[in-house]
Amino acid sequence: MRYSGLKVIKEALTGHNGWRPSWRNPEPKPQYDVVIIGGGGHGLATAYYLAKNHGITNIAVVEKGWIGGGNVGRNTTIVRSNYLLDGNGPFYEFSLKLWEGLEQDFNYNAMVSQRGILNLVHSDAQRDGARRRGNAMILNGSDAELLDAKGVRAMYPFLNFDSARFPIKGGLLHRRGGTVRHDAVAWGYARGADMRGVDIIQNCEVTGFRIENGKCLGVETSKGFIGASKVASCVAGSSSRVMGLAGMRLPIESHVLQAFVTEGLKPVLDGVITFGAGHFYCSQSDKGGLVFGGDIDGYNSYAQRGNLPVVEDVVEGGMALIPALGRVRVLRSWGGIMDMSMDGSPFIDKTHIDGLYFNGGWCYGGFKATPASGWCYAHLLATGQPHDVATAFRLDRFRHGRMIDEKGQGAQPNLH
Amino acid sequence: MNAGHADFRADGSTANAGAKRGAQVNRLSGGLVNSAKVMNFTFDGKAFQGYEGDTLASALLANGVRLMGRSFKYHRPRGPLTAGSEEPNALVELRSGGRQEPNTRATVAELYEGMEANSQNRWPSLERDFMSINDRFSNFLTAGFYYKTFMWPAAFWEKVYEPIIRKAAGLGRLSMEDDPDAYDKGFLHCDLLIIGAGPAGLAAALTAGRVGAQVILAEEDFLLGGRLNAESFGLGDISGAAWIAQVCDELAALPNVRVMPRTTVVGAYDHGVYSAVERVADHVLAPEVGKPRQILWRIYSKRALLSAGATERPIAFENNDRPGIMLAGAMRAYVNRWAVTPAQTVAVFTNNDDGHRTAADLIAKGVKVTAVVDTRADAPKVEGVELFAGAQVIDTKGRLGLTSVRLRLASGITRDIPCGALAVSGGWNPNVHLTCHQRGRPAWREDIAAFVPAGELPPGMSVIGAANGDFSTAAALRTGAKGAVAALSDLGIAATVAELPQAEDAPVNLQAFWYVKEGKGRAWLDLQNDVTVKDVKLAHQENFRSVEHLKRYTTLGMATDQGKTSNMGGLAVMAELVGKQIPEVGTTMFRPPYTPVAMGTLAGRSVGEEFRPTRKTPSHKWAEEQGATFVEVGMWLRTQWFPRKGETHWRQSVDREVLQIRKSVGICDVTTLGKIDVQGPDAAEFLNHIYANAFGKLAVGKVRYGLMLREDGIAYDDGTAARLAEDHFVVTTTTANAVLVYRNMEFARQCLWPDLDVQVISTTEAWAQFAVAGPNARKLLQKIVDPEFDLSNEAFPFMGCGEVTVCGGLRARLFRISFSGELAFEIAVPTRYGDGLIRALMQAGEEFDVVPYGTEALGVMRIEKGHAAGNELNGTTSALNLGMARMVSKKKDCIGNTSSARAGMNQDDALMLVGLKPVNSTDPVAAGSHLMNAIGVVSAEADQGYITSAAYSPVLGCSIGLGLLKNGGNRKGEILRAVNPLEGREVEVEVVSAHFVDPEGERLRA
Amino acid sequence: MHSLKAITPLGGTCPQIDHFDGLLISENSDRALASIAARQGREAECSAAVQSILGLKLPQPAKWSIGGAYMAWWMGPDLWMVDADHTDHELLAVNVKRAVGSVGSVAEQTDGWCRFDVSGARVLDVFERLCNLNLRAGEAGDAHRASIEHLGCFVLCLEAGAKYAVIGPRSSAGALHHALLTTAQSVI
Amino acid sequence: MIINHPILGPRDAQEFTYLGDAALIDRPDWQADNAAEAFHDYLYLRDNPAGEHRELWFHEQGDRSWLVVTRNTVTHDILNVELARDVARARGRRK
Repeated sequence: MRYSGLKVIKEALTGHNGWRPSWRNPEPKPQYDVVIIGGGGHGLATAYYLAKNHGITNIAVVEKGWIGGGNVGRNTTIVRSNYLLDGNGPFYEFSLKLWEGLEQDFNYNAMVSQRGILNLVHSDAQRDGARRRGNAMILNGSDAELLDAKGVRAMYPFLNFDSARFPIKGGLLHRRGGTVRHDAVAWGYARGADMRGVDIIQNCEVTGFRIENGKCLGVETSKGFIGASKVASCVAGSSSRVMGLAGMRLPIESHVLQAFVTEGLKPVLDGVITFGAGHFYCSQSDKGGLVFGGDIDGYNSYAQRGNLPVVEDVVEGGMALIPALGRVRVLRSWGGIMDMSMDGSPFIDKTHIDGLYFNGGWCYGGFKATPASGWCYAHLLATGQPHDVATAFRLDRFRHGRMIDEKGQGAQPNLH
Repeated sequence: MNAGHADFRADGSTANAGAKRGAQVNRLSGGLVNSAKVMNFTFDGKAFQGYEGDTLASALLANGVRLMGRSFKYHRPRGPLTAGSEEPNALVELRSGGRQEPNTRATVAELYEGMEANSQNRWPSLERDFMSINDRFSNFLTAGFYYKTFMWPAAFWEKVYEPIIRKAAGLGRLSMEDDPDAYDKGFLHCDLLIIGAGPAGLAAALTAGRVGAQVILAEEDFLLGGRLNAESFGLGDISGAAWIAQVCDELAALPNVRVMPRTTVVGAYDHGVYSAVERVADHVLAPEVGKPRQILWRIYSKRALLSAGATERPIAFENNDRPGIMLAGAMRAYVNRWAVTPAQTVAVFTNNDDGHRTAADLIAKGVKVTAVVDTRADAPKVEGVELFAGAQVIDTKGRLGLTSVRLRLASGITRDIPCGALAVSGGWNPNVHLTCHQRGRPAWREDIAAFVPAGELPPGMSVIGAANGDFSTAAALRTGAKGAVAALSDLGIAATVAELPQAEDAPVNLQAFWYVKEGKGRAWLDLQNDVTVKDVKLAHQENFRSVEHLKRYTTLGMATDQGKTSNMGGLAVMAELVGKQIPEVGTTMFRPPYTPVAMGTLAGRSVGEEFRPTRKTPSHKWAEEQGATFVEVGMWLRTQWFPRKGETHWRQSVDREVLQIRKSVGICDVTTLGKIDVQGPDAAEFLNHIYANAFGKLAVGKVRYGLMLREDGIAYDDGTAARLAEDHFVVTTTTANAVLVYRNMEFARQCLWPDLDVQVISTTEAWAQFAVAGPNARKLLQKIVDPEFDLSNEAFPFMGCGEVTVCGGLRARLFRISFSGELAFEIAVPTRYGDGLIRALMQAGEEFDVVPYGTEALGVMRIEKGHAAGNELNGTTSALNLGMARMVSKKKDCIGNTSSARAGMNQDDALMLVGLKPVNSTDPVAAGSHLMNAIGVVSAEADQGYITSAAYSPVLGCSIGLGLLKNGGNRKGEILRAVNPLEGREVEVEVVSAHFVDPEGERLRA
Repeated sequence: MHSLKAITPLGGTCPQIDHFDGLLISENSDRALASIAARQGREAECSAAVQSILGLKLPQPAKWSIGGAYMAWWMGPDLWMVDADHTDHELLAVNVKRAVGSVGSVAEQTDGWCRFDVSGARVLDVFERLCNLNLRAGEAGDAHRASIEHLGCFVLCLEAGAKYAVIGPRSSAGALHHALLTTAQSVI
Repeated sequence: MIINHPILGPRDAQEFTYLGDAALIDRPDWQADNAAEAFHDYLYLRDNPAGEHRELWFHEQGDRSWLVVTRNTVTHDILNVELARDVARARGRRK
């Protein structure tokens, strides 16, 4: 079924009886070409692009809970291509280009909204860094503008310019960055994959891998064994647990990141702003809530909740940046589990087990990567070769000293 | 007067509220309001009066106003549904200017003299809202319709559709003026935290308080007593209010009990930590000067009792959202506590006995009750009112307020009943929210058709009273007292159940009933977000069946009440559609906060310039007197430069400072550099582990430059270590990394080499340290350092250090080190004398035209000298990249040396630190430019490196830069392009030595 | 006698005193401080040396003690801060080092810190807004470290419920003082 | 969270700085034949269990002790707290 304004009108006039399920609820078949573990954004996108780009449709996406319930269901919805390093820049630019055509491609309005992202700078060293980053962005085909304090004030006069502990000296503006309605991404990919024959199997937990003679033959699940020529793990947050079932240790720790939304307000904040002297970023959703976040809590955790000090720290950053927020009420806070990798960059790679593939380590940056991650993972699964923009995301890069460390924090996942 | 206006006042009274000031047409007698104290307030600019003890909602209802808001999507007219913080409809903008506060629940906003409130999400007025046109198109605007359209043409989403949707969305307005109020934070400790001061909480507080336990009793309301304030029945022989007063008096006399009204516990965090918000000054016009509006309390509890009561739930039926339709318990609260009826004629719709109480209480207060409609065929009779058992309300009328309801009687016939208000009761949901903030998942209890706390409660928490599904007053008192005894017993405190008064102990008689199936119109589940039964059906049809999909697809439960009044109804409808029991469908997660919390409160005092503490240098006061410009360096404020009269541009000041230092002498406060005192017999061996280069053989009285690596082989800090004695070093760190280096040293000392006899302690702030740099540095210092100390090059050579006295005997430390490349010393005295020392140095330096200099000149000189600093030590550079590969000792075990040998960090084309000079000397060099070969495309693939730092060198008369260049060690003399497309610039630069000034180091050894 | 004038952590020539109803906040700049860290395996000798030469029994964890002209508080395992009048003991570190010799590492800490003595009937009400220490349950002799306004400070209970010393990093004396004043205003 | 400091008793976790897996105490021998590989595993392949986790916390705003905290990463329950120095010695670390 194709969605369109006309279809909406037709259904409205005929009692909405024509809407069909966005995806089916099939029982698993005994054998697939590809089994994707994880029905989050990346897993569903991988299935979609395997089907669409490579014609591989005998696929199951197995999901422990409900699809889209992982990080794609609880993030701050930001998409951007403002990376610095060679290993990352082309990949995220590719991802942003996919976002730009996504809705028409999968016939679902995910509300890709390129409202602009402004990263503020508060010191000369930060400005030097922003210049280097902005230039890298432009060289990678992305966009960037360097604003001075006056330019920032013209955009956002309500920021704290007059009594700030760390005065705003300028900002790096990335106009093509923005936000996307996160749940819709999962649903759009799921619907697109389902329409192409992919089986989406919810409430199906992977409990083990069947590995014989170094080859992965399929997965044991709560719904029984499912055979597969290729098994593709894609379970952000739970990567260590799932790959542990295959006996693998990963350069990943699981950490909790809290995010927040306020009560709905009439529009006050058009784009996305990130504070450069504290840990705070914020945008306003189409419903009117301010969506914001900051640092991860900083200790290994699989509990989908954080603690109070980080809540206070994040909001202190918000108030330092926008003193007018004092009377806005935080409506809800939540925690998601992040696969924090050892250098802050992800993995899309084969494993040493034949037929077993791994995608993970997205830290808190996985949402923006969804389309490219799915595309490149599909490429790897279908061709056996990494996609051109994802050649650096190797599992063995630390062994060779080829870290992709955007933040320069080294092997300390809680600082990335 | 238009007809619509007539509607929003109950029972068709057409009086203009503004004109009939003081006419509280719906005020009853009695209640817990102080009618002797009249409060004036305005709503949408119209003047009204209420009483002390009123909320905005009760006062408006007293004045006959039922219409208080508009819904989110369809802009339907709405009145208060509840009398508490769970209110989804009656949200207003309270106050104005910087204090304007959107989405304030009128049901909990305490009335104060001069209150100014305005309705929101409507235009041009609450009565006539243009956007209510959405309601006409509701059939097109079903759940998730926007996911299916607005995709063509592609550019239109952001340019056309989204702006319209965005403008229409949102609720109240924020002024975007800075919030003028102060907020505070605090920390409390207790044996027992009791959350909610209803009968259960009060009984618990008495029980625990009497045995001396440290108790905190937090109550959201401004009155203690909970439902007792809203009910007509008493306790023992006295009224509820009288009993509460007795209890309050007793608790007030107990020093170990802290009673906190107006305090909502909003979050349950790990290990017994709770967050609570105290509304200190929301019930007055404005806080007193210097006093907070609200306080965020972090409560450390050993045990907690949740006595947060229960929330009544509505029944969904067609047009169940009109102003005047409210929850039965809320209506009872208005009648009994606030002495207000929402209308002069009222009907009741219920599926349980509790609804009947509303009818009885209304009748007792003289309000006309036209019907009690009970879905149960065997509903008990109610005195003095017509009962329609086995009947349902199937529709309602009244555009801006209820005028009548239509019933389907058990017999099948319909009947219209006129009424200005309808009390609805679908049963009660225990307030389990805080039990779910960690891992708890509530369980279904069939007898009350509700979820009760279950599973893993936050450790230390137990639940009492209605929050646990024990709805009668007697049960609340009993479980409260017993809960306290049990909790204290865990802590080893013996307590006995207090003697409790006789109380109402009615059983729950309820027949679950969630929504009326009859009718083609819309029946609301989520009143704020306009989610209807039809929307849930559509979600089901499209396979959004898991509770989370349902919520996200329809927005059910995502309103400001977070589903408190809507989730159950939605779940019940979905359960029926999928043919499962409600508990099989599940519940959505309750997350903190329990009620929304102002961001100002969460930030507390850490706002504006107090966001983080400021660290000031010892010469700060003196520098201020000089008119210095300051800059934030980490938490420090450092002098950036010292402008002189006539200088109009910072470059003039900085160039002057640099030239004068290189010509004569300058002084800079370098106190901010970290100073770590490392002592012990194994101190040298310890430093050998910490630094990449060797320190074992450093002689006493000598200083050495050192580079610190992370274990992954990346350089993270550099500085010097001065050996003051065989077993005593002073290590300096960069300003930024002082804390990190100290932490890493402690890690090495305690975890890696625990038997090394070494002690470390930070002394950064104990010593005021000044750099004295320039050809005349020695001459100047000789005037300050006491004459018995020989500063000659022979006696005190480059990289020497020692303890001296200055100015006639003050102990000082002297280091001959140089960041500027000049003959330079750093001199340190106890911090209290730093101010005196800078004055003395400046005075002594007058004959040399000494200049004070700041971080800018410091930066220029270090670039001229090719010293790596923060921009080079950026967390991705190894010793090799920085040109210091040879420093990394292979002969000892130092942190980072093994990992720095990895192949990827030692490639032939590795980045190397180089100097860069513009080919055309007038071209500026910008840090952050990327380096490209002289010919060829400019692209990411062709990238050769980047410029890390740049400055104008007044000595060389041109811009210079330091950069990291692929294979930079072998490319001296090469011409490159420094491209900066970000700012549209491209400059030709030549690769040169990073040591622009005095490459042989003759000056610093002079 | 040297010619340099000292200034207080708040930048004055004499300590600042702030009065509130039921609260007194006084800058105390007349303290000399020196840290002692016992050498490995010499902890007992170190304590004994301090006791015999300075007449001070080094305190247990989270406590302070007093002996003769000296006071000391526990900072960490085998680490103490010794305190004495600055006027009489400006060279405290030298003297302490002399006392402990090779069994302890001593560092001058005098000017690493600023100190505010906070006393009065409302003192606990103020501290509960400042830090998470449970001072109501404490007693004289307690010495804790706590975060106050993002600053790591020592809080010594001099007189339970009545008088406390707050010792924080000197460079942030202004910020700490500001926090004390605004909190006092907020409470009182 | 509250960490029950072995010397100081219960302290708010906010006073501490987190490092990670307590295996970071077991720094490999730099002269071993497989030192490169051992350092790779030491630095990059840490335990990341959903359950009990031994981890290093530094009492930065307190007594400057490094602690080994045994904590359940699913429930956040803290089961044991030890001074890291004692743990290090018990694991054979010396000078």
